[in-house]
Amino acid sequence: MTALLEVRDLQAHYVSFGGERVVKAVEGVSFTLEEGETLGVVGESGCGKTTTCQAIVNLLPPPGRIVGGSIAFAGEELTRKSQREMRHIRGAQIAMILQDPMASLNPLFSIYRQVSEPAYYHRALRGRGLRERVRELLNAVRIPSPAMRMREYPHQMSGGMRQRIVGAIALAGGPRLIIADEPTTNLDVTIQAQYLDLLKELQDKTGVAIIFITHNLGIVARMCDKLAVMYAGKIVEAGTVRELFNAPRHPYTKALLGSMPKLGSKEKLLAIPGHPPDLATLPPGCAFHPRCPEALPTCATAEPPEIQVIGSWSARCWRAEPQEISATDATTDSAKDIHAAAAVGD
Amino acid sequence: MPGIKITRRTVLTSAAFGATVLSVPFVRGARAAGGVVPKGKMTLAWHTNIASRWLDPQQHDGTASPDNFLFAIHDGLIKNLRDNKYGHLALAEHFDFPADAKSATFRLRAGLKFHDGSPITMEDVKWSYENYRGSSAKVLHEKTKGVTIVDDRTIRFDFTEPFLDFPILMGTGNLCGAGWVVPAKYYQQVGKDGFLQKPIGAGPYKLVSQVPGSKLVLEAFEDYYRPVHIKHFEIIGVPEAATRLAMIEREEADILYLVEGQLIDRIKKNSKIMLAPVLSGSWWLEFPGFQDPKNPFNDKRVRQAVSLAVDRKAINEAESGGMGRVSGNWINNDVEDALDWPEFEFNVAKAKELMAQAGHPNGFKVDWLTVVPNYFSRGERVISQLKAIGIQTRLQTMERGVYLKKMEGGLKEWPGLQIIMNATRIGGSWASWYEGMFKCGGFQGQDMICVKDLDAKFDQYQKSFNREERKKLAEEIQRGILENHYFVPVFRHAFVNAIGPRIKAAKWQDVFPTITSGYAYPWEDIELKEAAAAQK
Amino acid sequence: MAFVTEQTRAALAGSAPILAGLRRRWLRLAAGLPVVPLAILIPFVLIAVFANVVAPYDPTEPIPGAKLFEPPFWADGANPAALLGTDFQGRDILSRLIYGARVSLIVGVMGTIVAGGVGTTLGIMAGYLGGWVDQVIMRITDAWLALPALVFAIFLATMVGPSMWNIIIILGAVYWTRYARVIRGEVLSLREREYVKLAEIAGASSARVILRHVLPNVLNSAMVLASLTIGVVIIAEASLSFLGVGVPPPEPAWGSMLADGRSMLMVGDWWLTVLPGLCIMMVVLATQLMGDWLRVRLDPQLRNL
Amino acid sequence: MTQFIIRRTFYALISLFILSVTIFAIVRLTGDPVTMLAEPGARAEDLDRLRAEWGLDRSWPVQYLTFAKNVFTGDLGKSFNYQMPVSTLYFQRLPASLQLALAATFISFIIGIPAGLISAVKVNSAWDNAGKVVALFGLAVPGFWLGLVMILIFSVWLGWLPTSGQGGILHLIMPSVALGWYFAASLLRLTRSSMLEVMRSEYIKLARLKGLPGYVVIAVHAFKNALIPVLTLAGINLVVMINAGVIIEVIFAWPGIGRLLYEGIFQRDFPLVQGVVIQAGIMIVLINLTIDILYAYIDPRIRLAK
Repeated sequence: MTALLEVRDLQAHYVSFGGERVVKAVEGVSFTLEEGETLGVVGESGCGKTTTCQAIVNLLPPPGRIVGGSIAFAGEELTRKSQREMRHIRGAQIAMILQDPMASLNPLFSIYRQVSEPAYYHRALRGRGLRERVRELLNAVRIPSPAMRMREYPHQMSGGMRQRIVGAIALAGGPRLIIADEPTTNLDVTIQAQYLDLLKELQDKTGVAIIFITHNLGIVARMCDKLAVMYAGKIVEAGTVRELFNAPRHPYTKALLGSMPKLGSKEKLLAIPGHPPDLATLPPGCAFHPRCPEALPTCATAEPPEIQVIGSWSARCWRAEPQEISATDATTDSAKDIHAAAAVGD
Repeated sequence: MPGIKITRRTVLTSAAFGATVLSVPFVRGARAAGGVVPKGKMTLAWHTNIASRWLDPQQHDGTASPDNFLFAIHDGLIKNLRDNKYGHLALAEHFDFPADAKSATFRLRAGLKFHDGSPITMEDVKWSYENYRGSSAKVLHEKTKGVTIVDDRTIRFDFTEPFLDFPILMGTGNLCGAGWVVPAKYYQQVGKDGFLQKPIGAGPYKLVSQVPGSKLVLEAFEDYYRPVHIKHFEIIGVPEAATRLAMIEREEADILYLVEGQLIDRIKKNSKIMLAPVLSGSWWLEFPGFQDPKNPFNDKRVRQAVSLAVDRKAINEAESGGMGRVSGNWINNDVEDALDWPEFEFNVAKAKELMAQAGHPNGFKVDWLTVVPNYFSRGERVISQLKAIGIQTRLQTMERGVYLKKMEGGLKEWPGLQIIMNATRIGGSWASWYEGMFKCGGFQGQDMICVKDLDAKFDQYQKSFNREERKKLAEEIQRGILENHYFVPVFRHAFVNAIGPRIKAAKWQDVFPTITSGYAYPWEDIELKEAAAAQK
Repeated sequence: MAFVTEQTRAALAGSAPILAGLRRRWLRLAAGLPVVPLAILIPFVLIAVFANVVAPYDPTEPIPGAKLFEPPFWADGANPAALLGTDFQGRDILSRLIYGARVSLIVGVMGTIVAGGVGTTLGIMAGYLGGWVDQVIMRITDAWLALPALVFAIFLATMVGPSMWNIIIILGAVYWTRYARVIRGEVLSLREREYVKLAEIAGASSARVILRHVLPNVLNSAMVLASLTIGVVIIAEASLSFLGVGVPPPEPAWGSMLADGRSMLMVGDWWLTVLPGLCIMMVVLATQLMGDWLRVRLDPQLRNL
Repeated sequence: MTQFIIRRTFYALISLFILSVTIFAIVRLTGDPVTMLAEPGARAEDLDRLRAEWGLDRSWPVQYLTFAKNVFTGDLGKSFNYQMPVSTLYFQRLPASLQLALAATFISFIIGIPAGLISAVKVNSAWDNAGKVVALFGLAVPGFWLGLVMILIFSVWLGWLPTSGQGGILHLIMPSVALGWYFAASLLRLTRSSMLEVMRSEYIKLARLKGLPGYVVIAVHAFKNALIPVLTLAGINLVVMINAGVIIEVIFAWPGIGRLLYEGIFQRDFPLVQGVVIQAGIMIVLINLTIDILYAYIDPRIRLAK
């Protein structure tokens, strides 16, 4: 059986005016996602998370372009599809939830119009059927009195309600994959938790796969099955959430986990020292080596290969080694802490 | 006194002369006996906006603008027409101005009507005169002892002292509006503001509608006592000269006022358009503050050198297409009591010699030369001519309102060493020119000129009731100015108008016959060509 | 959020990264310059600078022996001495166009600098100092917007007399308001930025904060506005000439050449106005395109990289 | 909200006060309407009579107070030249100016908005550049020159259009093109930046992600939003065109308010200039006030800040 989404060696670059500056936002990213699965993608701002997702739906903002690799969705190659063909994928097969619920809704159109559009264009619903569908969707995302609310406009809604409406829009076309790009960043903590619960519930109900882009590892712990850690356009470590949280192999993953506040600790947020690199002028060797506390001399000269740790667990680090079968499997203390932290939120 | 007889005769002769000159249209009028049917439409492109107050003779501002409109809508007892400067009989069929100048009697034509059909009564004439509040109202009212209605067609004005200027004021459309008759009852009924919205007069054209400021739609008044040839008459305010030209080119306008001097040569070659270069105001150079001994222009030789260095012919050629007049006097020669003066010499060598004698062999620097706005190009020409005798200067440009304000402000507004190229309009009397432009305290003379002995002579002139004496004084004063080069006359420019192909005219004077005005009145005499008249 | 602290730390380190960023931005400008606008502007600027070398005649003096209104070289009866003909004083049109480039560019650039200087200063003062200063400046700005430029131009011409430099002052006085408004808005949002706040907390004086933190950051917007204003000022000068209050003769500004020759358009001597008109059009178009390009480059709000 | 409106209204009144004092003073500093009539034939006594009749013999503060008091009662004074109330004149001329301004707005729309759209959607393409050059042309030539060249070509040479004046639709074409083209450039810029901004917005991303057809995203979702600032600008432009279309109205002998103002300035018709400027000021202030209130209504953050 083919995976729902299989991304192989994806490369997406931004080429600025005249081509004198090339930003390699995504450089050789590969991952797979099965039906109904949830993948978390984490990394600092500008590491290529968002670009990867935009590449999947073939909506890179100019001057961005996919320059290599393949994206197979349910066995179909998306990189070779025209914009017109992609249109029938977007909204219908792959939906996306954007960062900012306040800004994701068009202030000049009614809720009804905005929620109904995917169903109108992809499911050819009209009139009463369409209205019924919108009501169902609003019900599903727990909008009270949907018949009345759908005549209203975004500015009449609270932030949490708007994000739920964005969720309803994502579901409207009946997609098999939802890409959620930091969907809860702008929500306050209680609403975040409610929203995540809602997403989880909807996933259970519809069996949709989700890619969760975030820099909040708490959310990953709570929502995801698999995790990919990105740094400077590459996936530096990927595996199941449990594996990575238990025994991260890549120093960057370790640093990320380390920067999370532990429950009950008085420590404030820790920053990873140094700046993320400029994607147009990457350092030679491993892109992380200038900030890496465990860097070896080779790190500065040669790029580390992808090392399969075990199963689907892989890491790009000179220090990483394949694991013996007898690896620990129990949830460690730190993983517990993480679950607890997730309950509170970021 | 013989002088007074002459004047009186002049008035009467003018009427007779007018009758002869006008014999052609009059014969036609008489033959038709009112049978001239006004036909067709004529459009005048007026060169500025149309100020509503110009439509009311009662508030004549004393400038040479209202007469264009007064001659269409209103009529006076006597008026300036063709080459009669002020005595042409209009509403009056007889005008008696006795030798002592202490009274004046008008007898009106029979059966005169206003546009609304009401008859013109003596009460209207009396009311119009007594309530007149425009330019010169004060002098008229002060000198008038009483206005008597003699019978239903005769009215007599009695004066407190001999009032020699009375016919000039009553009969010059671009000076004063007291002799222009408005319907008294209607005027009182609608008030002066209402009157401007819908003026009713006794002139050859009645107002049909207007867009205040930009358009007047007029129609021939069929009961006018002279034949009116064109049925519809529109006056449109078109401030932009190039647009006016395009209008006449397109036959959207039939007559336009004010063509720039530089265009004259070109339009001369255009067979469709006839130019009408009406001789207008005179231009001269003056030297504010020259009475100060430190001012180089204090030396008569320097002023004379300036006069010798000005190439008047070249300026006339360039600025008026040679259609102006290189005259000697700065007072228009067609103004009463203007002194005829020979043309000035153009002689740079002699000018240089005079400059050297005066101690300026290499000339000197003048801060500014300022010219009446917006005639900057003629100022530039004078500047480059003065370079020949070493007078270096720059052109100072100003907006018109600013210029007039500075002129009124007197010497303090013209610091340092300056030359002004000033000008005046057509018409008026020589005394009004002197008073306004030269005399100490006059509104453009202020403290800039101030020649005491001439001013004293002028006071004497104004007090005198003796025509001979006045004429002698007038000549002496003018000679004094010209011989001493207090003013350096340049030329009398042409106010160039254009006549479109639809108008019947063998020569431009057929359309612009009135020498005291730059405008095309009498409007009733203008005719369209047959084909144009037949146009819808 | 974890990574924000990094930026705050950078801000604490002082404004060095900002200045470096500015420098980088300017360096980046050098690449990918717009060809068409520069191909127009550079020759005009060179001609303006070297007008006295290039021009065959004195632009304010008639060519000796030439007639008035001689036609240009392509017409019959052209005078070989005057390539583009002569004007109403018998002056060489080519020379006047060449010197006109100088006058018009000086008017455009200096008028813009005056407007930009006054507007930017007042905008920064209003935005940074706030309170009653802001109120006074903004109320005057609002009132100014409704004031017809022509009235104002005549007023200033009365007060200071006509000359090219006074026209510059007049145009500056007319156009400063747009700078004041835009810059004030920018400053208001800048004040909310952390590095400005931190600098304030650290006790830097207002003058220092304005000079080191505010000014460099509003300069981009001012530059973009300036590039767009130059053309507007050149056109405004022409309009003032049309109304009779422009650069006084015999100074050869394109605007006054246009205004002086406009009646000749209707009698067939179109080149008198069309040639200066084309010059103005090319320069203004080029500056506008330059401005658009600068805007894309400098105004982060509108960059779409 | 009420407090916000009161505060903004108060500011607007202060601006109008500053405007009225400024215009009052500067028209008086630059000349004297009576002097404008001082030609030979006029006498000092006539001039004094006119000064008294026009109320110019009183001191400036007295004149200003009368003027300000009258403005509050809706009376803008009486024009010297027309001897008519300025407000009557203004409203007599308003239809002509409004007709021209609306036609010019239409022209500016059909030139500026498509060019702005193309420029935003197809950045740096040939279409973008062509559209830009066309839209900028109106700004790159002086209005009077454009007007006269059009008269030369379309009236004198081709004979298609009447040279000037108000009349049918044919009379409207040239003046509205000459006036509207100037404003097209600003519309182009605003349409483009506003479109670019909207296109970068999350809701347009979402609209694309919904799989809507491209034209629906651009023409319906984006354009409708981008139009708000554009319409705001068009509203302000309209007020400017009504009150300050001076040059175009002069060239085309259009009987509008701009020409009224032009004549008023050159004749030093103080009440006329003051009246038109104050009237224009009130319109501009009102439109700005409305915009401020509308925006505040949409965005609560503005309401709370200054």
